[in-house]
Amino acid sequence: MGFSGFRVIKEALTGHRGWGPLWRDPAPRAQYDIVIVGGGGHGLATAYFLAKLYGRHRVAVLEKGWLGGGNIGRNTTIIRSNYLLPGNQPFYELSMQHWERQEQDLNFNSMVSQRGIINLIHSDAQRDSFRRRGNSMMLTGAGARLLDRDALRQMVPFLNYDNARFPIKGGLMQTRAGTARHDGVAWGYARAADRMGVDIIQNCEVTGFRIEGGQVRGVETSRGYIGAGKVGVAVAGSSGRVMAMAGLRLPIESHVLQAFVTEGLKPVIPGVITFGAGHFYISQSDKGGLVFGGDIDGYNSYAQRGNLPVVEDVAEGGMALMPMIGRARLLRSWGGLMDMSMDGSPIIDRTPVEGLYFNGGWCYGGFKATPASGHVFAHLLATDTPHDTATAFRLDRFARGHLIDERGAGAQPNLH
Amino acid sequence: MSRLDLSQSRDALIDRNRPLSFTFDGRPYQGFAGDTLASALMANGVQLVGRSFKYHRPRGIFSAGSEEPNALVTLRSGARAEPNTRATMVELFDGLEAGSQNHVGGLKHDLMAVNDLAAPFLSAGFYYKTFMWPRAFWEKLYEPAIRRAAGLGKLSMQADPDSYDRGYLHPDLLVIGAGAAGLMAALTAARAGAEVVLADEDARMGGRLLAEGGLLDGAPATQWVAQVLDELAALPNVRLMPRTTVFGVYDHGIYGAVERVSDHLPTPGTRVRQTLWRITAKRAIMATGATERHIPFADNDRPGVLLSGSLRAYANRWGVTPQARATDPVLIFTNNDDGHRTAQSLLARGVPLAGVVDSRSGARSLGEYTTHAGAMVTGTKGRHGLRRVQIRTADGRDSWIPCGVLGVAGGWNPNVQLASHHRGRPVWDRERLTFLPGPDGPAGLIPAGAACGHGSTIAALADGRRAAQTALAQLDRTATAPALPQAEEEPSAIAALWHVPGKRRAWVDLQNDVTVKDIKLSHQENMRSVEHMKRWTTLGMATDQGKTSNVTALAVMAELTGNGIARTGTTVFRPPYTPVALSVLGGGDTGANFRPRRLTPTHHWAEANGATFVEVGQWMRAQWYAQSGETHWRQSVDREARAVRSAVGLCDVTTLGKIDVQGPDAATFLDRIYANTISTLKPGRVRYGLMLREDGFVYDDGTCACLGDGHYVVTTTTGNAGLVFQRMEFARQCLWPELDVTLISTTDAWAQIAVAGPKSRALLERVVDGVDLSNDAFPFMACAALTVCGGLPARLFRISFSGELAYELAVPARYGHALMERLMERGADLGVTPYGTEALAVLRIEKGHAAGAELNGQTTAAMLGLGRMVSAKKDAIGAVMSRREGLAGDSRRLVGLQPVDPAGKLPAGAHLFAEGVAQGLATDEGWITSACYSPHVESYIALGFLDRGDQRLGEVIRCANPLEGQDIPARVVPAHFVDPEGGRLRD
Amino acid sequence: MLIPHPLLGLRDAQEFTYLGDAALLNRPDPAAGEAAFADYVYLRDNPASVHRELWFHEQGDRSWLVVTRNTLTHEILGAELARDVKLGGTA
Amino acid sequence: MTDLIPMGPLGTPDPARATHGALTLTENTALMLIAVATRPGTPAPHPLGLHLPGPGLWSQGQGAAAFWTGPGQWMIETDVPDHAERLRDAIRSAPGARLTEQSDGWICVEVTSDAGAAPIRALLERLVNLSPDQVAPGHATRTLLHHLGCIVIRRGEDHLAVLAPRSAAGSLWHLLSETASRQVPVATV
Repeated sequence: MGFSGFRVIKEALTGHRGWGPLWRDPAPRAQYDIVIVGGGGHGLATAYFLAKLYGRHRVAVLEKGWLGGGNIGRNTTIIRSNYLLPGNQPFYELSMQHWERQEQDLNFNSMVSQRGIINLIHSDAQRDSFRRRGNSMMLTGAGARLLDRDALRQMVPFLNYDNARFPIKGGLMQTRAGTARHDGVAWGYARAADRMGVDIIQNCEVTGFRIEGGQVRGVETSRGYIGAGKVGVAVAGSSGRVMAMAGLRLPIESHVLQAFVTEGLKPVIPGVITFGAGHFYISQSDKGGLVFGGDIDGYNSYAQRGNLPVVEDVAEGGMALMPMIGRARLLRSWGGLMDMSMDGSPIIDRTPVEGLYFNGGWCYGGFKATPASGHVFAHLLATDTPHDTATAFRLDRFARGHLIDERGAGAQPNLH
Repeated sequence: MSRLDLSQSRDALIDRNRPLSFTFDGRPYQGFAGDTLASALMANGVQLVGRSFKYHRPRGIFSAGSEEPNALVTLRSGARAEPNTRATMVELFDGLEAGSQNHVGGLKHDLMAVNDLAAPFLSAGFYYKTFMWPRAFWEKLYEPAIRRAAGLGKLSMQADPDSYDRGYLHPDLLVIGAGAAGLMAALTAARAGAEVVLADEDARMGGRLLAEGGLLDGAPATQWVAQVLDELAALPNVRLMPRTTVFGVYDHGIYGAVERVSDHLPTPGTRVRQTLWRITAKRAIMATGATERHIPFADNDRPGVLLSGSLRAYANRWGVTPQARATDPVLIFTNNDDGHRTAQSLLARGVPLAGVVDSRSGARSLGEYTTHAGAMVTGTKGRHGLRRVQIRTADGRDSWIPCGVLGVAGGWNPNVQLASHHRGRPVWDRERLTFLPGPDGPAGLIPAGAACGHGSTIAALADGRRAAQTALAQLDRTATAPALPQAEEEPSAIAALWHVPGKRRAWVDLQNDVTVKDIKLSHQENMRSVEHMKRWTTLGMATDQGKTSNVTALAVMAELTGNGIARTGTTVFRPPYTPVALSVLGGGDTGANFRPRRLTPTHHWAEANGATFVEVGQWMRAQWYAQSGETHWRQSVDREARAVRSAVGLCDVTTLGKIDVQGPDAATFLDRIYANTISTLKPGRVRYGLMLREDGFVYDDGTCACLGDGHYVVTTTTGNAGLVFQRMEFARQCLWPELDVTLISTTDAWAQIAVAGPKSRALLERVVDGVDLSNDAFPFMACAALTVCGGLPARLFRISFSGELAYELAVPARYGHALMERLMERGADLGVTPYGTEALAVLRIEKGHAAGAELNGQTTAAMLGLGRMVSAKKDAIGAVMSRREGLAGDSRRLVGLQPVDPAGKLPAGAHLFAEGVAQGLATDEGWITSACYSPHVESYIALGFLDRGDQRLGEVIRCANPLEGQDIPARVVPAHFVDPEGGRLRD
Repeated sequence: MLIPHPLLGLRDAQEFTYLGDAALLNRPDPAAGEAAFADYVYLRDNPASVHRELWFHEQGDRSWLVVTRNTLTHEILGAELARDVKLGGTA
Repeated sequence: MTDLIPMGPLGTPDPARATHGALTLTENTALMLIAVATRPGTPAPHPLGLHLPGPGLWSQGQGAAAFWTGPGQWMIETDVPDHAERLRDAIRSAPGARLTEQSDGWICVEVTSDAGAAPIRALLERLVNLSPDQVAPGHATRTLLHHLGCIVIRRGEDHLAVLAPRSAAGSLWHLLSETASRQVPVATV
């Protein structure tokens, strides 16, 4: 039975006896048409779209821990489609369009909230480059607004406008951007996929690929061998580890990104604000916590925890941007495992191994991409051709020189 | 008032001779020095102190420490207002103001309390199931309502007025926690001569020894504590840090700690409010003690219900108990002996006792009070404060016991958090029914005392000494073990009781209003892994981080799954241990000094001459020099640019990076750094150089001057100075260490001033000491070391960014200011004019020189029209990759653009389209990189990258700027608007 | 983190900037061609274990170091001057 | 001799000076700095017999001092102009040694204590993340001070010198005087 306000009331009056499991815990079958490795947002979304749009129901999602336990449950929940390059922008706009239908498509409230995102401008040169980006957004229908200082001050009066080391001169805003409840996204996809027959198998770690004659046959797991016609890998920070089992090296390094949340406070911050000069971005959750973050720690890491200098650096950025948050207290910090690619953009492509497909290199932009990533990866798995919005995310673009380098930082992941 | 009278609490640690007045919700009260806000409120009979997060249930003080879930207040007012502050951790000071939070209307009559009536609808995860129709209503209606209701305290919205600083300590041993174990550990290590830091979150050291009221060596334990602290304080190798919370364990023995330097004072005065310490310790001892857990039962959240050990602490340390009236009797509910110790303490202090309800059949009283063995608490009454408690006796009979306070003793959870900060999991101990620090904790962190299950005083003392000896041994120090004081045994004999079964709501997480029912629903909906349960119910996500609820909750879940607690496991503990103010984490300068700023040698001169400054990387540069009568920056910039084209201008270009390259292999080295050849450069000559990244994209450009054999000066762009130096060192040390070459940055050593314009030679001839500057003697791209102004050593380079006859003159930085003045004075009749970065930009755009906007890391040499500079004859960084199909095949080229309508404006950042095409990313042919008004061309001009631009000169294209509603026709022209042949700069 | 500088002892990692895999010492011969350079510039082993990596002591003595560090635990097993590693041919 | 009038890094004709409790900060404008570099691995030169010390160290000689800045690299300090000239000549004539003039590249602030080592130690505790032995007398090293790259030289128990890039003089002075001016809180039991 579906979720609805009426159902909530009915259950409330009958002692909540009617609520069933959000998803089954099936035992793995011997063979699936498609096995998705990774029960995070992207893997679950891929399974959902395979069933929903491409009629593939003999699909399994294998998760080594508990579903939604990776970056989907460990991020700052920002959704946006404010990219510069043609290789990226249409894809993220597709994602934004999915976000705008999320609740209705999934019958699950993942609390998509389009309260807007503002990238602050600190110099004329930056305004010029933001204008170029804003125009890319306009040209894909994503929408954008260039705010001058006064308009910005009207919107967010609490920033440090008058005594700043990096003066605030305006901002580039996408009003359709915002946040979503990260766990709710994973659970919504899991529940919807499960209801369409997808087997979500938790505590099932892939320990190897069975490859015969350059063709993948299935995966070895902690719960035994599972046969598969095709295998799609969507394991974010574990990409290097998992693909190495198939003998592949990737243009990816795994890094740690810390994120932070404060104690609950009454509403103060309307949307999402990003402060490039100070390496700081912030929003406020519906529960009242200020959710913020900054740069990655900057060194290869699988530890899923960061160090103090970045904590201080991020807090300094916050204090410089909005000194009024000083007496708010940091409640929790955590470290996510980022698969940082060599040009800062993702890879969604076939691999040299027949039947093995890869989805990764999301850097710290994976959350906002979740719906589109699932959609285009499902498209690739189902049709063996890249989705129109994802033709640039090829694995060979590095060797051939067709890079998608938004920042122009070059082949150094910790600069993207 | 329920302050215990003097005779009965003679050893309470408050100073009755120092009364302090304070207000709570505007009402005046009085407490004493040594009180916390919580103990002072109790002393004044205040039971109702707050409201719960979700149901807005009335709440009272629940604990005596940092685990407090209920008593959250907003401390102080105005810009110093501090929301969500635990009353249990606030030291009372005279004039303290505190207010309750999270209610509409008064605390007593909170209108939001209606939520409690709606509780059945607000079950775990309910919001994921509704608020979805109609779609538009989420942002407009539901979410704003939820946001308003959520949150706890309010921010003042004013900047924090206090100051904060940072410090770094490097002790041999950091002891975290100054209770029995910590004190013993510190004493052992200190006597062995180790550098010791002893930190405790409490203002007063001693931990539970201050709360137990027990004896050590026959005297009150507080006396032993005082003796030990006196000895430690006297030792030079010991640093005592009270009011200091170690909040996080980081890599390689680094600990984050916050010292609350002056939070116990009305205002910090000249001191900082707090200090952030980064403590690098060779070893650390985690003597963080334990936190008591409660036992959920029906309506267990009323004011007056609190932890038994805290009740004991209030009685012994502060001489207070939390009844509304001193005559109200106190009841204890326990599943172990500790509850009886509270009963003993209360009896000893003359507190009326209603007895002890002990879930263990066969439990016995340890004093003159009734014990209901095998009984359980099954309900409570009392709207704003406890009045009656219902118990079910062993034989199943229900009865109501009148009482004002109920102390709950469910056993103790070791504070293992720090040991799990590196993601090591605690392990379950079936004996003690607790989680203990796991074996895979942070390297160098040694748990001790109650924090690893040695909870009794005597065991904690011994274990603290053991831990110190272990640490010292690892540091190769021999320790003589101090004798342990005598103490009596304190058995626990705990029998598992995680919650009292029943139909009514029994709270597990008091602050977030998570009940046993919610956990059952979570289980029913297959949210069974602890992480799913936590996220579905929000258990443990409140400001108390689940200190009093996590273990109980997963015990309940284990019961439901039948998996057992060990297999159910815990959630991950992450920093901070307790919440930390952002102002101390981001301490130090937040305003204009947030980051260092670099000033040019002529900065003060520019200031005095009306310059407006702009941040360029770390630097402040003069943007333009407004003259009287100029009302718009454009007037100043146009004047400055014209002056350079017609006479002579001066611009401080010190900010360009300067790297001194010396050594016999310098030329070979530079050939590999630059895409073009340098080795053919002769002394006294300068060459333009292009640097690529190894991936083949343009990285930086600048000039390379040969000052003599094996001696070069490389200049970089302002923004890349540091990075270029780093990459050059990489090449020197990591790629070609066999080359004999050394690099020294000299950016700051020289003040460098661009002297540009047709009259620049005439001006320079007036300052250089007897050097022939004629075109033949000192041609374009010449350089020389010479002297100026009567013997001042200088370097002169004939290079041009503006396209005019131009030079750059470098003198030792301390003379930059004076040189500027001298050039202005000597050039007065030539119309010499200082110009800023805006005019500089205009001049270089007119000349078509690439700068930051063109060198953005996404462009190839070919795009810049410099493809031929990439030598195929030699190895250089980036040469090979620049030939990749994707780069070689990129047909976009740098072009000039002029609006078809001479009055038209060209915006940088506009995208370029052929006339008449449908504008979209598919038809996008490039973008405008830089644009300005050109006083020389007398219209707007721009540079941009256009697909096949080199073959489209004369074509009219569209500059689309939909962001600002513009679509401007412009003509494609060559990328240099002045002197295309370059005659001017060569004459 | 603390980097055990071979000349200066334990130093705060904040003084350093990080580049990445020490394989960047092994720049191919220009004759090796594009494919070899593409591997060199872009492909990484990215191990979840011991990792040899390049750190630059930018706010120190400007030495490039090869640090051997476990990316799972952050434990550091050693550090050498990159120059010595390169000249010793042990990269 | 030029008639141009030099200006200090802080933009003041005279050296800046400030006292905060036991600590006195003085801008040292007389200091001349000469960078010496040799090929790493080759023996260090001894210009005019001046000893060029090993990693992390600072050593004082006749009329000049020197500290290590990197493998094969040192900085020589002197406040005697003629001596500086002789040193330059000596370095130029030393085989394989390279000289780079740095006198104008840095601001140098001398921090002295009239209450012994304690105030200096307390200041260092709040300036740099270096262990006491790394900043003991006779040590010098480049490190980070509140986001600013500096060189700290411990000239004596009660004497510290801090060098920062000349362009950042204002920021250095600000952070040193701010930090020094803050009373170091005394932990009370």
